[in-house]
Amino acid sequence: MSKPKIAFFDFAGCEGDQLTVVNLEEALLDVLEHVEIVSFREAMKEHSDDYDIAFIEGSCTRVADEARLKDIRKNAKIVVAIGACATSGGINALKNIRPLETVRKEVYGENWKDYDTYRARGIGEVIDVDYKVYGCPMTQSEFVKVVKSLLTGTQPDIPNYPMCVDCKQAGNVCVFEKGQTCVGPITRAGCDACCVTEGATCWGCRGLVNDPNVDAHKEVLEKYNLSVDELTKRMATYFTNELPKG
Amino acid sequence: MATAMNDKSLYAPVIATIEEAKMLTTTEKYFKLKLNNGNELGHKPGQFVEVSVLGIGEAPISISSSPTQKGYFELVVRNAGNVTGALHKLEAGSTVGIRGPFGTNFPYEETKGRDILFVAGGLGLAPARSFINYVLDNRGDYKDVTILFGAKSPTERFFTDELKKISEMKDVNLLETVDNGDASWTGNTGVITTLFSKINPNPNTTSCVVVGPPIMYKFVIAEAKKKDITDDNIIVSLERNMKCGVGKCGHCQINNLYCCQDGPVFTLAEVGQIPEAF
Amino acid sequence: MSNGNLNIDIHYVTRVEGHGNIVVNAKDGNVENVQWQGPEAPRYFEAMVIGQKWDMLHHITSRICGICSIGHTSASVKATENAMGLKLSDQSELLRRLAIHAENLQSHVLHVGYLVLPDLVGVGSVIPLATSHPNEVKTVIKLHRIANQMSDLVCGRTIHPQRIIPGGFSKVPTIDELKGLKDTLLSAAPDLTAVGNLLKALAPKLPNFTRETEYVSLTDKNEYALYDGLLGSSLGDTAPITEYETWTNEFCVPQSTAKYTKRKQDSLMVGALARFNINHAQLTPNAKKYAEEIGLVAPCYNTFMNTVAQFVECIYMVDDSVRIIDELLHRGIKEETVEVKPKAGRGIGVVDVPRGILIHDYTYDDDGVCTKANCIIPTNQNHNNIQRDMEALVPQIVNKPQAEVELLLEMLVRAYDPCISCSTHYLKVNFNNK
Amino acid sequence: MTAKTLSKENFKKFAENLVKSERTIGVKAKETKYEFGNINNADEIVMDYDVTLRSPRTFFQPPKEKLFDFKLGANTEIKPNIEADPFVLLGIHSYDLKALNQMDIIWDENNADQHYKARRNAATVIALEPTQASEWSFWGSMDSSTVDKGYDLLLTDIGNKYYVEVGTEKGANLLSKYASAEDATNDDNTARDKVRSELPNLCKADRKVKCDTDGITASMKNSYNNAIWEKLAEKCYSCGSCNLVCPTCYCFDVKDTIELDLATGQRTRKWDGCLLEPFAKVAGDENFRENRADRFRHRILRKTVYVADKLNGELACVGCGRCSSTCLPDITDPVKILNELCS
Ligand SMILES: Cc1cc2nc3c(=O)[nH]c(=O)nc-3n(C[C@H](O)[C@H](O)[C@H](O)COP(=O)(O)OP(=O)(O)OC[C@H]3O[C@@H](n4cnc5c(N)ncnc54)[C@H](O)[C@@H]3O)c2cc1C
Ligand code: SF4
Ligand code: SF4
Ligand code: SF4
Repeated sequence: MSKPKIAFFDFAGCEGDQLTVVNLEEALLDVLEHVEIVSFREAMKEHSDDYDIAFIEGSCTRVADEARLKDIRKNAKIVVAIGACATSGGINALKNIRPLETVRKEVYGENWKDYDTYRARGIGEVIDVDYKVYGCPMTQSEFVKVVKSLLTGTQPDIPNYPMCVDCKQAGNVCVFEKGQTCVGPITRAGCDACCVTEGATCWGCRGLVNDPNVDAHKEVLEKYNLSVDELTKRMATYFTNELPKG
Repeated sequence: MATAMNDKSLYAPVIATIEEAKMLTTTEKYFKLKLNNGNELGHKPGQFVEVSVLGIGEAPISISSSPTQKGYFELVVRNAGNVTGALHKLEAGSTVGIRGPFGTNFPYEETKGRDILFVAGGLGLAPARSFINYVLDNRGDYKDVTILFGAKSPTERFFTDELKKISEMKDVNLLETVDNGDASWTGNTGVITTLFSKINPNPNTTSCVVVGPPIMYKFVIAEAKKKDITDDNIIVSLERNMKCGVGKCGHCQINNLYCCQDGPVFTLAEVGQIPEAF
Repeated sequence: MSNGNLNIDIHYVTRVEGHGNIVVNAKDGNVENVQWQGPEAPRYFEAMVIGQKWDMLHHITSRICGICSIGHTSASVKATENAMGLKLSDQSELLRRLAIHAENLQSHVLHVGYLVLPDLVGVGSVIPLATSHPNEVKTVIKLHRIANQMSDLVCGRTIHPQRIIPGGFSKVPTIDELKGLKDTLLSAAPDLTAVGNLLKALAPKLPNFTRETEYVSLTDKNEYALYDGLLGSSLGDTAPITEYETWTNEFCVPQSTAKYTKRKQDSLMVGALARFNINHAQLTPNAKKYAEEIGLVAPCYNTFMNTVAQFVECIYMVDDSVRIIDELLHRGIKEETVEVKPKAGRGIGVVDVPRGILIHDYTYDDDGVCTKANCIIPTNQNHNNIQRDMEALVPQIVNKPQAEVELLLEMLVRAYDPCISCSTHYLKVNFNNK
Repeated sequence: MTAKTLSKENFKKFAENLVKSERTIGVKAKETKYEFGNINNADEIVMDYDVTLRSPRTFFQPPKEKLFDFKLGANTEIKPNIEADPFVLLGIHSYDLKALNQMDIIWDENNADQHYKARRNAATVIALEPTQASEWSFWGSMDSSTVDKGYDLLLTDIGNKYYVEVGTEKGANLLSKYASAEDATNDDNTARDKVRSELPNLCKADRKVKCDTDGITASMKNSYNNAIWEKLAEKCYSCGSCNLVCPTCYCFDVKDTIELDLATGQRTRKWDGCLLEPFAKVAGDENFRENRADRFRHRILRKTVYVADKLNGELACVGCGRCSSTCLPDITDPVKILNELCS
């Protein structure tokens, strides 16, 4: 069997997910035993449009990106969205919570119209996506897991339960016990709650778990003295495009 | 005690080789297997094994062959996900991991001398077959034997050669139906419960064995009850999520019962009142 | 030979962060058009943070760039700290410096080893290098991994760090971890030498191109400035960071979503070469020795030597990290709690990150909610210099075959190690030079 | 068996010797809380803690545990991983030991789990009667303030010394090897009895289960269709925190991982929880406990009815209060639920 050809693409994002791939170090060489990378702008000059699997990082933030995305979809047998920006709009979607014109004028002043942009969205809103690797950035282990799934033709086992599970398994003190708040109880697990383990709180970068109990969490956050505005902002950091409207 | 077990760990399988593999329908594949250590599996009709494709995972699969067949055992696997999908890619000569046999069995001893009514829906024929074939191989031990088999469509019927043979047997009453027929189909159409109007089991002497998809039970049980078959004599085989097969992982619990240990074969008397059973 | 006819349209320079295009047209040796374009999708960070609370800003602005996320986080928390009058403990100051070293080291090794070396060896990426130069590639990987381990240990993660918070650190490494890190860094000496020797052997392949320009970096009388200092110029003057706006006059140009900058001269350059030119005297002996051996002498006006300057800094950063760790070990490490009482004010945070000076400038209201933000990104300061360099370089090479010209221009861009996706957002807008 | 005493000073020496020579797991501070962990220095040990974040089951059924390694190929190899490095578990509170005793039964019945048993046999258990109760503890109401089996040594703080009940030969040997203990006197016995009798009162007055433990199972059996489950579960995150911190939860998930060589790998098991949405799901997306309320009820009934059945009627809630404290919406507290449902 010939090696599947893979390509990396990026849209609006910080390239942290592609860096995560580079950071695989020796494991990347192991991956290369099984796949052929035909396009990876961040790391190589060669490029080919003949690929089987496309890994796409970043959000779609302007009409012009849509055509490029559709081309990639046409060329690829399998499209994998990597990182929060691509799976849900990620941090980029924060700009969606304020009026677009205000946002554009704040940054580019009177020239704001010269710089094309629209509501930041995950690429799944533009093209069909076969797999999603969540996280900001995605974790190395989940990326490798998905690669192995692609190689073995199975569905990767991506958790569908809240971050609290990872946190309890890691033995963390709940941030609520420390007078802080987080959105872990409605966030999809799978990162070993790394941010909480490192002394921060869960910001929600892996997106909402399926069937999140958002109302219950709003109530809890209010109980912990978060103002409605703060609460909305906390939820907006990564959930803007995922939360039910209204 | 289970025979296909690693003596160091409950959870480590032993290796079995696929002697024969063939597609029965577009979604069901048949496997004939032999344990590499030469042991007989030694199962009873209705029991299941945990089948491993190492690196992918493990899935509980009912043993489809009767223990009267020696030297091998048979499975029928529907492609439903990762493990079953990986199994579908395997051909004769490949190896798989096996643990088992596990669980309770159909009451093949207790029902000797009685009439047996099998009601099998779709894939339910696979586990039912272990008992059906046992009965056929010990035909003298049982009285009237009736088999009701329902499939969604004619193309989803499997073991058709065997069904044909059975249909030719004088001492077995086989009734089939499909939910939706096609041009080739001349038999009954309609859901499996429609076959009940064609039979007349004796409630005092009949044991009714029901195996099929979760949705089927409620309706079939109601029909069996209408025929006055008692809860003791309605026997079901239930499916649950199972991760260990040995009563530890907790996934298969039906309220207080462990489907893998207390089941998968239950009488309605045991589970009829249990809210989570159906 | 191209006979002086060039039609170059490089759609996305590869092996750089973000999307950048090169367009060059020349006819019969006359250069008609030279353009460095930044078509990256704009991301509007300065607008995203408006209305956000002080404890969210570093998390959000970290996402400006995955490669220098430690730098962005550091600049961000420094801005918040300055706005709220928070003072860091000595321990936190040391750890912050270690964090910046970790990131600069990671980024430089990546740039020198994965992005530039292939050009010097004449291949398209590090992947064929892994076959042709397996030992060298393994050594580069090893150094890169050590840098990442250092980030993990100090910052909690390599990309988008979690431990760096306004006021200090939410978690600190243990003594044992620091001891282990020191051993690892010391054990990396032969690896640094090996990569250094390879670079020395290949350095003659770096084009000899000079264009005098102004260099800007942080500068400090006590140390080779990275984490803190004054704004300093190769023209000799310095200024407190509060004056950054007059040093980084930004202006919009139509070909780019990134803004351009200039100061006293037509353009300016920031980054490793700028730091070397301004602060070389404060390097460690090891770093100085290597610079001398490879022929990097200040002032150096050859942009291509930026890569060499980066490697000199790698040597410096390993040395200085060991020094910092020794100091931490000597002092002992303790968990510190940080209490922040938000208050209104404006704060500017600056660090010199892999690609140059990075500035975050926030204004907060009484509740610690951000009302105004400005982020000045190093690559953004370099765009104008890239354009000017190209304008100077193309006429010198206009008669070379097109492929060669393309390669040289790509190498030029790569020498800057640009971070294009992070350079696509500004707040303060001057349209004077439109 | 015999009873000894150890002055606090001698206990300190004992702990120091222990830490030097044996792999010792004890309680230490973690931020504002306590946790069990490897002790490298006797000074880290905390003996007057209230409760630990996670239960000691971590050391008998780790959060993630390799069951076996495998190697694919012409001759597939399977290598079970049984971990049995001896260790001393120091300072496990009575209620947690009661839970451990229950787990001994659960893991042993029908099919004995070799992985659990190996670790259990490798452990020397030095139990400790609590001197503090957390604000959520209610072991005083659950017959768990003391235990009468499962320990090698059992310590009771009787003021300036520990009363040491020797439970096994193993315990006796440990003591004689590392400590200079004295025989317990009649006064010591009296002091210890007094401390014991007052243990239940360490739990706060409002942390009492009002009904008799004997009646709980019967009452809970009758409450299957009570509206309480729906009402409380409305706020449930399905986060499983209540499962994961509980000393008597033992459910697990099993996963295969394959290395990038696609030839070697492991099968592991991982803590799971019946509150999690996918727990009872099967292929084809049929979920046998689809509603939050079904899952929520299942946990409480497991503790009070289903698992209790396997334990000769002993309740599988020992009153540690961990689930109560971990549940952010504050719906899962057994005290509130039992007091509402049991008459
Ligand atoms: C007692 C019993 C007998 C069975 N007999 C047969 C049979 O003869 N033929 C047949 O094709 N199928 C049978 N099944 C169903 C079969 O086990 C599932 O289809 C299979 O587990 C799906 O696993 P998968 O990895 O292919 O699917 P995935 O959806 O990828 O499975 C994901 C995970 O969920 C678990 N899971 C999903 N569905 C089930 C399920 N129904 N039961 C237990 N665990 C599940 C698996 O353990 C797996 O880890 C039986 C199930 C039980 C409980
Ligand atoms: S803990 Fe939360 S914010 Fe951090 S990586 Fe995981 S999902 Fe993202
Ligand atoms: S009861 Fe509480 S702790 Fe348990 S799953 Fe629900 S919300 Fe989580
Ligand atoms: S149910 Fe709650 S209180 Fe009871 S033992 Fe479990 S965690 Fe402790």
